Amino acid sequence: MSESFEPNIVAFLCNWCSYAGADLAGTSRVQYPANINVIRVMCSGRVNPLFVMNALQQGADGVLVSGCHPGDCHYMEGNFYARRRLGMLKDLMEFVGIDPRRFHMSWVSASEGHKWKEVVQKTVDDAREAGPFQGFRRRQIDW
Amino acid sequence: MSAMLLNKDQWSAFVGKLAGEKKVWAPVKRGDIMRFEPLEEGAVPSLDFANTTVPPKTVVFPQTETLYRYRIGQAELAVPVLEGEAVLLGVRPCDARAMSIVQKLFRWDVDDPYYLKRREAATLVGLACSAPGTNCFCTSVGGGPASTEGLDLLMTDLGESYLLEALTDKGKALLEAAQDLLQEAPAGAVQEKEKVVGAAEKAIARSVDTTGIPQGLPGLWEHPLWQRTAAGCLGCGTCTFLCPTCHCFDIQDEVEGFEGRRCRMWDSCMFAEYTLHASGHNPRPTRRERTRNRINHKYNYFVQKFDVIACVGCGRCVNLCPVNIDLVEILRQVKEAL
Amino acid sequence: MDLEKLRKTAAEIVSRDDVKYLIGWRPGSFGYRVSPCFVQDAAGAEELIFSPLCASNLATYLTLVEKLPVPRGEEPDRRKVALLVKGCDSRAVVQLLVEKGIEREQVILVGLPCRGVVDLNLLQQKYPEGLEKGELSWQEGGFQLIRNGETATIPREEILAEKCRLCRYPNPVLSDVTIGDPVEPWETEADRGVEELEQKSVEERWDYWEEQFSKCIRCYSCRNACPLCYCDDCILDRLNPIWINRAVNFSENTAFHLARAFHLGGRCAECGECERACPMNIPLGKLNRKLAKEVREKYGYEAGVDPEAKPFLASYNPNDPEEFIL
Amino acid sequence: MTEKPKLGVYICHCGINIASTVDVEAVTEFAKGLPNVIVARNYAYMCSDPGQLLIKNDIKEEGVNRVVVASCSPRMHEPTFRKALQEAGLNPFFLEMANIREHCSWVHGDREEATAKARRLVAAAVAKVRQLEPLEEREVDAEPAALVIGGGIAGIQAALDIADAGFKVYLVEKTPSVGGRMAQLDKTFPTLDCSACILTPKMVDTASHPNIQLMTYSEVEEVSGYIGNFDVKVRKKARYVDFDKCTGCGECAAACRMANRIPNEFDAGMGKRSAIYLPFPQAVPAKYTIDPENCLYLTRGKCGKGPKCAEVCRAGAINFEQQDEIVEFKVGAIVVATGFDVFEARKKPEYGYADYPNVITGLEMERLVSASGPTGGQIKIKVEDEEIVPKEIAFIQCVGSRDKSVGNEYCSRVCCMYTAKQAHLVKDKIPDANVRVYYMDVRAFGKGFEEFYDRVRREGIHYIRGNPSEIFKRGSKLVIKVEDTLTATPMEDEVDLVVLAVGLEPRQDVRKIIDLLRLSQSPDLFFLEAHPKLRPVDTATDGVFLAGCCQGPKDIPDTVAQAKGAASSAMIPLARGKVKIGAQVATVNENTCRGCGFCVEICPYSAIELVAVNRFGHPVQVARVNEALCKGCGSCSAGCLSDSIQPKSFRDRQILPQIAALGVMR
Repeated sequence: MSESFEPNIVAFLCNWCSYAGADLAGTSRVQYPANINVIRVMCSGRVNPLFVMNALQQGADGVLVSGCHPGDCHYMEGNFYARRRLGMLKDLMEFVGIDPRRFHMSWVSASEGHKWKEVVQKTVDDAREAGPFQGFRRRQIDW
Repeated sequence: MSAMLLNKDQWSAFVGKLAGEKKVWAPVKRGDIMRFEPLEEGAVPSLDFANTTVPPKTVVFPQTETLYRYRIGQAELAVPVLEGEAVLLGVRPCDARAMSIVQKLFRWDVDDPYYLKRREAATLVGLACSAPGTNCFCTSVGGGPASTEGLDLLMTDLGESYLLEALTDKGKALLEAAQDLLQEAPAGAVQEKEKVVGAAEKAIARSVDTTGIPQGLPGLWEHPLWQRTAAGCLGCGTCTFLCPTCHCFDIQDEVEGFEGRRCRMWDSCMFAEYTLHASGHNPRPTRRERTRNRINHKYNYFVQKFDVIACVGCGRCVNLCPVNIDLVEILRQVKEAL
Repeated sequence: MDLEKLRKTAAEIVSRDDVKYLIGWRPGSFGYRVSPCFVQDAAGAEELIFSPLCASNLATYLTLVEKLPVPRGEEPDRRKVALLVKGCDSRAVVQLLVEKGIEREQVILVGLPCRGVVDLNLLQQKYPEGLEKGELSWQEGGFQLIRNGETATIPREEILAEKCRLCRYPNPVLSDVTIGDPVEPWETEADRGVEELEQKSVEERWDYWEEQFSKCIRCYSCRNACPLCYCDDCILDRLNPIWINRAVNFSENTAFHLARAFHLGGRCAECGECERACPMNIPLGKLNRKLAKEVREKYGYEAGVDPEAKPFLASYNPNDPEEFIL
Repeated sequence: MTEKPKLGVYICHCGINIASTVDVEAVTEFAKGLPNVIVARNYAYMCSDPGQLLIKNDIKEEGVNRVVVASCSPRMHEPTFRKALQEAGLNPFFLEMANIREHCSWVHGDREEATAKARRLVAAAVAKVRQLEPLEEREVDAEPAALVIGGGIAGIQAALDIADAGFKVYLVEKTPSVGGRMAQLDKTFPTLDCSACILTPKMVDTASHPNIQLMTYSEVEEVSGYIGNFDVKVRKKARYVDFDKCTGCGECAAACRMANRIPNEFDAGMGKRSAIYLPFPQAVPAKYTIDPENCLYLTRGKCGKGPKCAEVCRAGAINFEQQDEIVEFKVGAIVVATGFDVFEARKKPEYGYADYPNVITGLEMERLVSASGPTGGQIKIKVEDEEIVPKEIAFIQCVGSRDKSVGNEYCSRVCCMYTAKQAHLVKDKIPDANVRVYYMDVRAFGKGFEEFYDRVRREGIHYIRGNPSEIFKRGSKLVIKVEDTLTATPMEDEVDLVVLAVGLEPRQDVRKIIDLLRLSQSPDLFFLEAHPKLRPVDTATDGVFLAGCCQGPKDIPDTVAQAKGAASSAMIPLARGKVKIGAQVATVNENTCRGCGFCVEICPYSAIELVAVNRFGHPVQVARVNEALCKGCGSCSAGCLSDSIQPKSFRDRQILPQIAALGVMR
């Protein structure tokens, strides 16, 4: 893979924990790669697994979904649903041969600014290793 | 130079010759299915098939094609350039006939530039049938194993060699280009061909007498046979998408981010959305009306307008329907009900 | 198979005032084909058959019927629909009940213990000249094929459908009447099709599915044949928002098949209709069976066995696996 | 038809916070080229009045009808800009923010990369704002009454405050009397006030207050509804004593055949009571209760020739036929003040609490030194059947606190000081006693704490830094094995009495309240507040507030302060008489809903139900959202296979363009 490849990551963050954790990383001036682009949702339970597929199709090289730690969900249970749905999606994507390094899920609390950085770093590094997503990217095919 | 003989050991050289000049499409096997694909360099297509799963209409009428591209909020349009000349190798006579039938529609009130340009740029090399498929019934609808309609060149398998008969100038040009690989066909060759074709015609097991059907169908509008037939229908697009004469399309804008394209893609009258109005009303609300429409379109409306049945008897819809909805069987029932 | 009893039972059922029709199988129009048939009256029941060729899952028709506007002053037809069900078919019915897709009192289930149906492609490969209407029946250790007065014995494993090799519910899990003796469930082997793929590298798997998905013509027969794909307005057809473009190309096809498979996660009854219906022979069942397997092994859940179960996608366990989480 | 979107994009410099890393001019130029953008500006501080004015003017003069603000986190200033939109006459929900500070300029050093990312974020916000819809916050009436669960000092204080403000209060207490833990205490630290002296007047007030309906020996059974409109069901357990007739004379207790045979909970099991009892002399209400688990008549159906209590009760108050009673009422807010349990000392077997009677807990010590306690305030212990006054007394701190081995990582906050207080009291009552305290750290953080700690040490209490490893018996003495970690000396200390400063834990039956009110727990298993800093008395369930130790260990003044805080928060909806119903709630497309009920199962707030509707003559079930209960989390939506249920402002058709913009803008 060429050295200059910079992966494009779409991340879905729950408003209460992970988005707040990323905000904390900001106020703490923790530095991390700029490849990550955040979409704020109220709860990780909001993340329709098809969003992940859609992001890959529309140009993401990697996708991250992050929510509250189990038991900490602002809405009590949303992250449990997210975990079940996205766990199944991950199994499906791996089975059709989408590099597992392209999709990650994490629990980042509002106080884990540093964990957020690590999660971003891991997601970006993994996607970089996996290389540009050719797969079923829409633009590559007859567009 | 209208009938030539190509020895089978020259087959790959012949293909190579064509491929050198034009883009060659030929049947390619993908797992259990067969479809027309651009020939990869050096590849030699096998002509050992009854018919392709997907008809060659895909070459001139792609399942999806971009009409133009744009950026939201801006006026400029980018129109894609159509590809150059192509040769379709191994087209069955029924599928070639289908193209000439469909062409009537695309030439009708407004010329469809996308279709017609592709069609004009294509040279069709046909392959006469020697072993018809289970559900072939071309002879019932005006075709035959060696029908030449729509073809530029017809090939017939004579065992050791192929008989190549040029039918148009385009076909002649092909023969001329491959002149050094061919030899003049002896007189017996054509007779031999007739024998092959005759045997093939006899081997066609399914048939239906279509006389009276176009005229009779309007009278059967409310006949229970439609309900009976449609009850088992799944409403999928198999029969229509794989039909060589089905030509309906939808036009959609597809947007990604701030960019978009207007494109057209096959549509199927068997889908509920096909006739769904913006109001929510659907004039063909159930599979009964859709099934009735499919038969009527082919055997009634098209006949009224263009004086030809828009079915070439290729049998694909019968072969591939997952719930055994059988066109020949429907026609038999129509006939009975007349 | 006691056809007489089946036909008699069916005739009795369709003669009832509160029954609209009975959905069963009858011989098809050519080859080994079998057709669904909608029996309206006792005479129609004479057409019914049940043989190893009756692969299709008739539960699909429970939700396929269009609900036309009821004219003012009229009542909708609330008569029951009777249905012949094999084990896998009955699982689909159970899953429909779990999802409130149908009401229990709206259906009469005629259960048919099943010793496995055949894969039509395998049968045709073995006996291609299937034009003559043959008769295929179960016999000890396999199938018996009678054509042109000749009798052939075909070993079970040669033509048995893949879904039946893996079948854990040969007997209907839910029925109102059962015809025939219960079948002893057989030893199921591992899902070879799925496992072979699992053992491949990510790149090889991708290559495999790339070829498969690129064949797709998006006729939607997989979706329409599926008894559990019954949304009136499928999101994959919708124009606002557009999840998947109507364009037919490898990108949209892949997105379509991933979405379809995902939506059946924890719901699939493993009846194999998707791949049976596919005119392009895409092995779609592998996707569904893979998810069913994960759901079974990782989450201890099985769709379509308990009408009282909570839907898999609408429940969670605090201890669900989460090794994949960073 | 909605108006054609006309977008205004505003990029904030945030002084140099953004501008030093992001090329705001370039981003502004970029924004101008995006579809439907008619104005793009940048400004030093968008949140300032002049900054907001830019937006307002463009709305009024340029006809901007959708606004994108690229600045700090929406968690910071979304309300600010929404308000600005509203003031300019635009629906406040036509706003989308791009977080180019916390998520961009502050975390990325490279100007080029940060600018590129800012572009992407702005593009995504533009893509989304084009799809937003106008929303409206609604208001519904709030019931001017509150439920307080728990009658300890927290509940008492909250109830009194709310009642004093003129609202009806239902105070529900599980035990037969209010008072709670504070009533069990002897003196309070560091001031050494008599606990009962300051508490009992408040207890009496709760019973006599015209606005308080006191329900003791009662439990909340069911809570449904939402802020402003909670429907509550309370089970008033049968006391088997006619509440109105009982005069509290106590003759029944004296006559009871089980008299002095049942361990008294109030005395931490050290004293004994009858089966018919008053928990403690100052109990409020002063009404007797029959303990159904120990009453001979209730357990065996027979009590001598007849129940003694009934025999002696001149008021005729005993009624064995009494049944539990269910009381239903409506409240607008709920204060949870369910208190704590003390750490179960048996979980530290090395301290021998289960084995040696002279190893006691702090709470037991509290009763031992109390004048109303089982010994009348005399510190006496039994050694080999002989009652003696202990002379060698050791306190061990942090038992069950700051201890991962028992799962409690937290500091219980009160043990240091109650130990110091008890050591002082012991020294006071037994002046020649040798008192030492084994401690890890002494945390004397509160007002007057350090001074008190100093005073106690001056009184001759020895503080030894060490965490005892074992307590065993040698002859008539208890031996504490410990290392003095300041001098690194292992030692064995022979004592008469060991007092374990047990920590505070959540109530054993905490799960019940969690399920009742849909609360969450923090890692220490106490109730989780809505925000640890800024909403310390609120919970994730609107209208439910926390007071006292149910939220975490605290001393009396902190408890009272929190109770007052919870009370005043609870009074906000009561005083307004109205509550706002969020605008960003889920909504159902009833035409496509297939009535599968997945969303109903998923919703953690029971905000969705299936209702029967008529679809062109066919009866069908579809989901319907109770907007007052919905919090807009959207979990229902991701679980809906037909995408028929969608959270407003986070609809699929609003998120998908965001995804596309981020993908295309790589």
